[in-house]
Amino acid sequence: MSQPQIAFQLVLSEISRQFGPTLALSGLDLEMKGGECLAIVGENGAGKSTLLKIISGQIQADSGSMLLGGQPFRPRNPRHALQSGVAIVHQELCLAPHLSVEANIMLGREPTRKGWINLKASRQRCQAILAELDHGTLNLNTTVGQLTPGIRQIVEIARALASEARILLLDEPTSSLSEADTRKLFQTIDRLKNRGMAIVFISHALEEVNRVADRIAVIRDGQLVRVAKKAEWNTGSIISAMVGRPIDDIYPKPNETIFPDTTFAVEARELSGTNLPESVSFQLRAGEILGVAGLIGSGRTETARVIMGLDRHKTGEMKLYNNSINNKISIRQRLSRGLGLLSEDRAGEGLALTRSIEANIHYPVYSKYSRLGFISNRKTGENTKNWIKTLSIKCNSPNQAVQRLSGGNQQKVALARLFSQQSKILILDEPTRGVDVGAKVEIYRLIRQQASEGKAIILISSYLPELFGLCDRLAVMHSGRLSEIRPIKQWTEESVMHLATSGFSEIQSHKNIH
Amino acid sequence: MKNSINNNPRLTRISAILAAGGPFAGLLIAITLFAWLTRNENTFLTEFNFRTIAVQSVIVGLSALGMTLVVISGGIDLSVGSQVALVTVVTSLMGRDYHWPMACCFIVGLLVSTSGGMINGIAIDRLGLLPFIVTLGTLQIFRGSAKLLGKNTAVYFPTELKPTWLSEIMAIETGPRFQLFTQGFPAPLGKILTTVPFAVWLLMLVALLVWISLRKTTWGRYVVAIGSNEATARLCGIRVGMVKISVYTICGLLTGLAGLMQFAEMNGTGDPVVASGLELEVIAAVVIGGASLAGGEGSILGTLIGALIMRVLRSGCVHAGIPNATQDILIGLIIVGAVALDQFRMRLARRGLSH
Amino acid sequence: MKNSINNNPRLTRISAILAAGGPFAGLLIAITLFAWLTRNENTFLTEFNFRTIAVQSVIVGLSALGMTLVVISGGIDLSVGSQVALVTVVTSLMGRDYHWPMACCFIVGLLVSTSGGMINGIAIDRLGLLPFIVTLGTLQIFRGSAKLLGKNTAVYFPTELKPTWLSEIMAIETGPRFQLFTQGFPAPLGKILTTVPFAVWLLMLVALLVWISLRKTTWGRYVVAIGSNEATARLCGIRVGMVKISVYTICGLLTGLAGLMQFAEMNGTGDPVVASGLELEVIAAVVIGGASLAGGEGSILGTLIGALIMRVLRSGCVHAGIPNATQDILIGLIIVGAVALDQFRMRLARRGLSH
Amino acid sequence: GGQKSEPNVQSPTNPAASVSPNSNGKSVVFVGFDGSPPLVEAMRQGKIQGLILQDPFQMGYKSVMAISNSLRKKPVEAVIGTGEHLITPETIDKPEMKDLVLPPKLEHTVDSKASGKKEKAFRVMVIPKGTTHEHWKAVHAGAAKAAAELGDMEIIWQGPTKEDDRADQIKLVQSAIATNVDGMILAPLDARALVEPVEQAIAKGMPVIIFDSALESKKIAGYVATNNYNGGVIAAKRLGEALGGKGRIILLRYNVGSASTDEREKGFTDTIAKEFPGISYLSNDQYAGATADSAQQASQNLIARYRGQIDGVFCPNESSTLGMLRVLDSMGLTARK
Ligand SMILES: Nc1ncnc2c1ncn2[C@@H]1O[C@H](COP(=O)(O)OP(=O)(O)OP(=O)(O)O)[C@@H](O)[C@H]1O
Ligand SMILES: Nc1ncnc2c1ncn2[C@@H]1O[C@H](COP(=O)(O)OP(=O)(O)OP(=O)(O)O)[C@@H](O)[C@H]1O
Ligand SMILES: [Mg+2]
Ligand SMILES: [Mg+2]
Repeated sequence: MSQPQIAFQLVLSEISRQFGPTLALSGLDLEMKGGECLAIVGENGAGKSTLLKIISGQIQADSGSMLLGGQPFRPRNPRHALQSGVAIVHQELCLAPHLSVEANIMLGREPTRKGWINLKASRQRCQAILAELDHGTLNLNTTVGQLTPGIRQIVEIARALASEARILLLDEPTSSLSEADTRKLFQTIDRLKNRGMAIVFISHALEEVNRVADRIAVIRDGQLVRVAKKAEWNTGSIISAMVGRPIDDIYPKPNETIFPDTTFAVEARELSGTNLPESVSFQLRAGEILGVAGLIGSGRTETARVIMGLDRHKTGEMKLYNNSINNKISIRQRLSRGLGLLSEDRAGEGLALTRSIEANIHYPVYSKYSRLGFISNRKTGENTKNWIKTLSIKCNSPNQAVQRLSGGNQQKVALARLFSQQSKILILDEPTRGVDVGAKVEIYRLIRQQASEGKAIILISSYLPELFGLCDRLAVMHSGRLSEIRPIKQWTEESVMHLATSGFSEIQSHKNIH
Repeated sequence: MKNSINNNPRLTRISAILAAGGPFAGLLIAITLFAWLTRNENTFLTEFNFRTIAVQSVIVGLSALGMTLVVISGGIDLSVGSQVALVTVVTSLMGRDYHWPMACCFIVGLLVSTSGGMINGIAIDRLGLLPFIVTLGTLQIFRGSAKLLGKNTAVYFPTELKPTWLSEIMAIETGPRFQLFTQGFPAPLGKILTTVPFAVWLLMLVALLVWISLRKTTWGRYVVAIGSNEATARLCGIRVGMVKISVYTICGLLTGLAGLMQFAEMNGTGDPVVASGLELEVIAAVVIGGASLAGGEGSILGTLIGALIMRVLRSGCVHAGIPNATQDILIGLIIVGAVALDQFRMRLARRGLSH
Repeated sequence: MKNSINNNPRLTRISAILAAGGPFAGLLIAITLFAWLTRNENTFLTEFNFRTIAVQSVIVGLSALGMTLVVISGGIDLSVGSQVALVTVVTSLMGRDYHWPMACCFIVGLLVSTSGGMINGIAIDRLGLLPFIVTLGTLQIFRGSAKLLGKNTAVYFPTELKPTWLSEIMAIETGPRFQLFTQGFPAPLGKILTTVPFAVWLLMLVALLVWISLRKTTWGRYVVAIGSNEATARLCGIRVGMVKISVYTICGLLTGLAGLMQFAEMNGTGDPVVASGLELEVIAAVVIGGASLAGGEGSILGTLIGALIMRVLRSGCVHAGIPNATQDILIGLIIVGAVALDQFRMRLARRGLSH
Repeated sequence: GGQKSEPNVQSPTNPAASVSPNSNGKSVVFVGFDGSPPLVEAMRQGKIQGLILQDPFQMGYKSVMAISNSLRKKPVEAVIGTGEHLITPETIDKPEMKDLVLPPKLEHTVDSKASGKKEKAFRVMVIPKGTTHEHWKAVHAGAAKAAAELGDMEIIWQGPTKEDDRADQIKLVQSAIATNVDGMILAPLDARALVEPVEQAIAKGMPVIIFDSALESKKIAGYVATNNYNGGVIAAKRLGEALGGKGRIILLRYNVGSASTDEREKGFTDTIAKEFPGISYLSNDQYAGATADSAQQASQNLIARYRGQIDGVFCPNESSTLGMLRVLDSMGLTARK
């Protein structure tokens, strides 16, 4: 590796930031230098995003100082930070849905010729960046509003790359990326590192951190626990530094109780949506967890939405406990028949961000906590407190607006709602996106517990280890079609990836079943 | 992991006081200002003048209660002014052309505006259009219908059919009918009941009902949820369409009540051009009261105060001898000022809580 | 991985045709309807009448161009009507009280409305208030100022200072001055130039400029970006405040132009009560033209057609002898209908392309 | 007393007067302008001491006759007066006042359609200032009667959609020109702003008769109107005499920038200043606004402000008089028989 010219450093010292009663950061010291990738890990609400927001000028530190290349650095706003060479990929998607892919990528740094936009240069630049991320075929004229979260994430990364910053801050960029895209991103990160860029990478997936980081910093409750070279860490030590205690078993044991398989909880036959999915068939029993793997755009979310009634289905048949379901059956009726969905789009659909934790947990079940339409605040309050405790939701009070929680804690609120619905069939679309290891363990345990109570669960995830750790059976989606469902033991990570990318089963050609 | 619940009680308390006091502060400032301006005359700070102001804010207030619900649900209703006109015309017509007793005419009037509101709601829900556009259309449609029905001119309710209580509805001094009722109460309560005009009692009663249904019922929660994030509400199985339609229908009903008050105030006249521009005044009241046009936020008490503030201004200007042009400018400044103050207060109260 | 957007070329083509044709269709329907209603007389489908209609849509059109920018940026400007009145009064005052030549008065008028727009922008940006509220306030403030300056009555520009071109500005038949200019062009072009009234040329020129700055410059992109997602725009280093202020300032400038047209139409009269309610008409034009009040979307051509549609309706109703009340109802139905049609078209065009 | 219309039953027993601690029982001398059923009824009950009536029926009638003459190339008088008349509770039921007090009215908004085949020799468009005031209905009736008498003339009645909006009326006149009628009868909302389109019509060969308020153009065929200034003078005299030459009064103006009422207000204030030095104003700078409702709100504030001090009130048109009447009545400040 050619030695990059380490021309600058960003040094943070004694950074503190308070949100009302919450101390998000307290006296944090950290430094990052060109040509290096620094990974920051920590529990949900540890203050990672807050730190990046301070560096990128979105919020200001209450105290402490920063030095950029030896000069004092106090970005007043994102514009100032950008001008100083700091670009960020935000944890929540942050794009202009009405503008094209090209306009979004080049927003704020359009090549101009005498005040006019130089469309040709702009498109060439976009093409180059997208090609680097292996998405060179993406139509630059598509308006971003029509893209799926996964593709939007790519666009957002492309935008950060287009800014040619010296410091690139990536806040959970991989949480909605497929394996393949993640790999591409890491290759890009390596290249950028070699060009002398400083990269900060946040992820809750420790393998990713291991793959890409040079140094790893663990923060807890707004304070730096330890920062050291990658070689000085191992997974166990990272986890115990994050959580404050060691964790042994990440995935819970499979079910002991066998449920009588007289009726299927969900039965889909050749289900097709207006665009995706195409002719999906599967059967799911109570007490079973069915995993669905696939690349982004493979139609997993669409399948979930069609089952839930959020999108119309065009052809095919669907039954819940032998009751057939058609487009006339409203979401409300589906909920009352025991269906529940955890949306992958937390901010856009999953949560009413300006409302309290309590309200968000109880929206579907208010009628159970009310008499003659009048709500019993005592009961809902108690229930909320229980869920806050069970899921370790980090908050000031049950009445805190959800938008003031950290990303992972928001996810927990969404889960709490789903569980409190007491649905018989749970569709979980990326349930642990943005959730820290400690909480993941808790969530896995809860999912498994739900299954052992006789719930049928569909688990959509782009994170293969959790599919393998949790599911009883697994299917792979490709281009809107669902593969044959097989017990988890008959899959390997390779066979899943092969099927997801090519659409053909490896098994058919190689016949090497484990 | 520490769940640090409210570990700074002082900040919380200040914020709570400020939250309640926001619109109140504006009202007090306005009253103080005019009391000072009219210090040489003692006509402004009189019980009678306050009763006048209170009665004058009833029409805007009633409609603004409905509008508060609509705004909280993330919508807007521009058609309220036209609805008021339509109600006065229809009510008067029923008496003039069909000789119905007034109480029945009132019911017809309410039915008309309630259906008007329901039409708004259905169009918004079924056609999937922005409330601004639908109600911009119905603003014209209802106004046109009022003109058409009234043949472009005022419709007078026949004098011989007018009951005595008509003039008592919007009377500034309590009429004998209502006194008969209030006399039944023990002395201090009866005195209070008598001092406050009937229309103001009505407004307060309606406000209480709206407040209860907004804050204590599941329906109220759903309204707020829809205003906060419609997709979430849908996902949670809330019947978004039904709730929206109900909100606009209730807004129509309350605006219909406002229309009846208008009818009574005009001593039984149906006027197709009355209340034009009322919508902006109503929205101003709601917004001064602390509601957010982005949905999800709004306060019943705030709305009432918002309606009062504007009437205090108008009345105060007359008492202080300020000409109409200056009145307009003052009102404009107050609208911006009150909301800016509110914003500032909120920022202060949650300082450090947001980015 | 296949990026299967727009993989159906036929659907795409249909959608493109529909997108361009949407508001046009509305216009054609309206014209056909009235041509049929007035088939016995041939006064509606005449060149003269179309010129009349075109000139009559200039005032709303100019202001609506500014409003389109504001709406695309995610805002709204309720103060345009008051601004028009203020401009007519100020322009007239400069002539009456200071005997300035008209061209200079025009410049003062434009300066006033431009600063008015800038004040809107600054208040929205600095105070962080919703545009609806700020401009609801300035609606009152500008109107009050116009009344105050005009001392509550019409201000007449002195006849002796009126240049001959004043009456040519809004003339329906091209005046001699403009003919002098158009004669310079070769026959067919000169003929066209002469047939189309001056005011309409002005409107088209301004529309072209606005279109270019919206679609071909970075500034235009920033306007869309802010309307689409303000947080993103901020994150990308766009000076959101500056862009917003510029948008409202331009809206003020264009509304000022509309005010001058209004001044010319009234033959040099400054009228403090003119153009009340213009804001709703302007917003209707913008929305009928396909803009979304949620921001990020809007079309210059659409807005022009939107402005035309409403004038065609009004004029057609006069020709067909339809009474005012029915006119109002028709306009209301058209507003809702046009937008519903647009919605339907979009849904058709993007069927299956999104969830 | 009125013989056929029942007096307003609740008013004589209006409780407000007896309950109110503030009212000192002193009633207000109220002089208004124009007649509409509620105003006439109130006068019969003695609540209004004077109303200045115009003769809108004559206005319509004479306007049509004038344009007929003009179309037939017959001479037309430059200014045709229609008179202004004071009625008081004493004179209201005199037979000669009957047609003034309750003039015939037409309620249709449109008589004949411009789209219909032209069946008569002449087709004329009549454009009032607004459509909702009673005044215009009587003008309409007069115009219709004249047209019927002439036999060969049809009129199209078309008011601006927005009350009292100059710009809207200009557009309407322009559209009228495009409909190619033979002539136009117009009540201009502004003496100067409408000159341009009117002269354009005249240039296209349509004679124009102006009525109700003036237009500053020498090209018009004739002008039919009440002398508004004189109306104000009569009102001032009536109020001054009823007050015995001294007292404090309120002048509630009509609307910003309305020429005919400005004239009336001017006639009123000039006369008060010249002939009644003992009379002073409590308020003369408040405007009632375009509708009876806005007038009512403005009146309410004024009365609350000056309660107990008011000796007399003048309002210069129908809607302001009606708004003020409602307030005075509800506060027990009107006189009654
Ligand atoms: N705008 C805000 N208002 C109030 N509190 C906030 C706000 N933003 C963050 N916090 C609080 O600050 C703490 C740190 O939040 P931050 O978003 O930095 O966490 P994080 O480490 O990024 O977590 P995650 O892994 O879940 O994204 C959390 O307790 C959160 O509730
Ligand atoms: N490159 C692309 N550009 C635009 N649209 C795409 C692209 N790839 C897929 N899509 C669209 O995305 C939709 C399928 O995405 P969906 O969210 O269902 O996939 P998923 O398997 O759930 O992926 P994710 O991992 O994001 O949840 C389809 O409508 C498809 O047309
Ligand atoms: Mg985070
Ligand atoms: Mg998905």
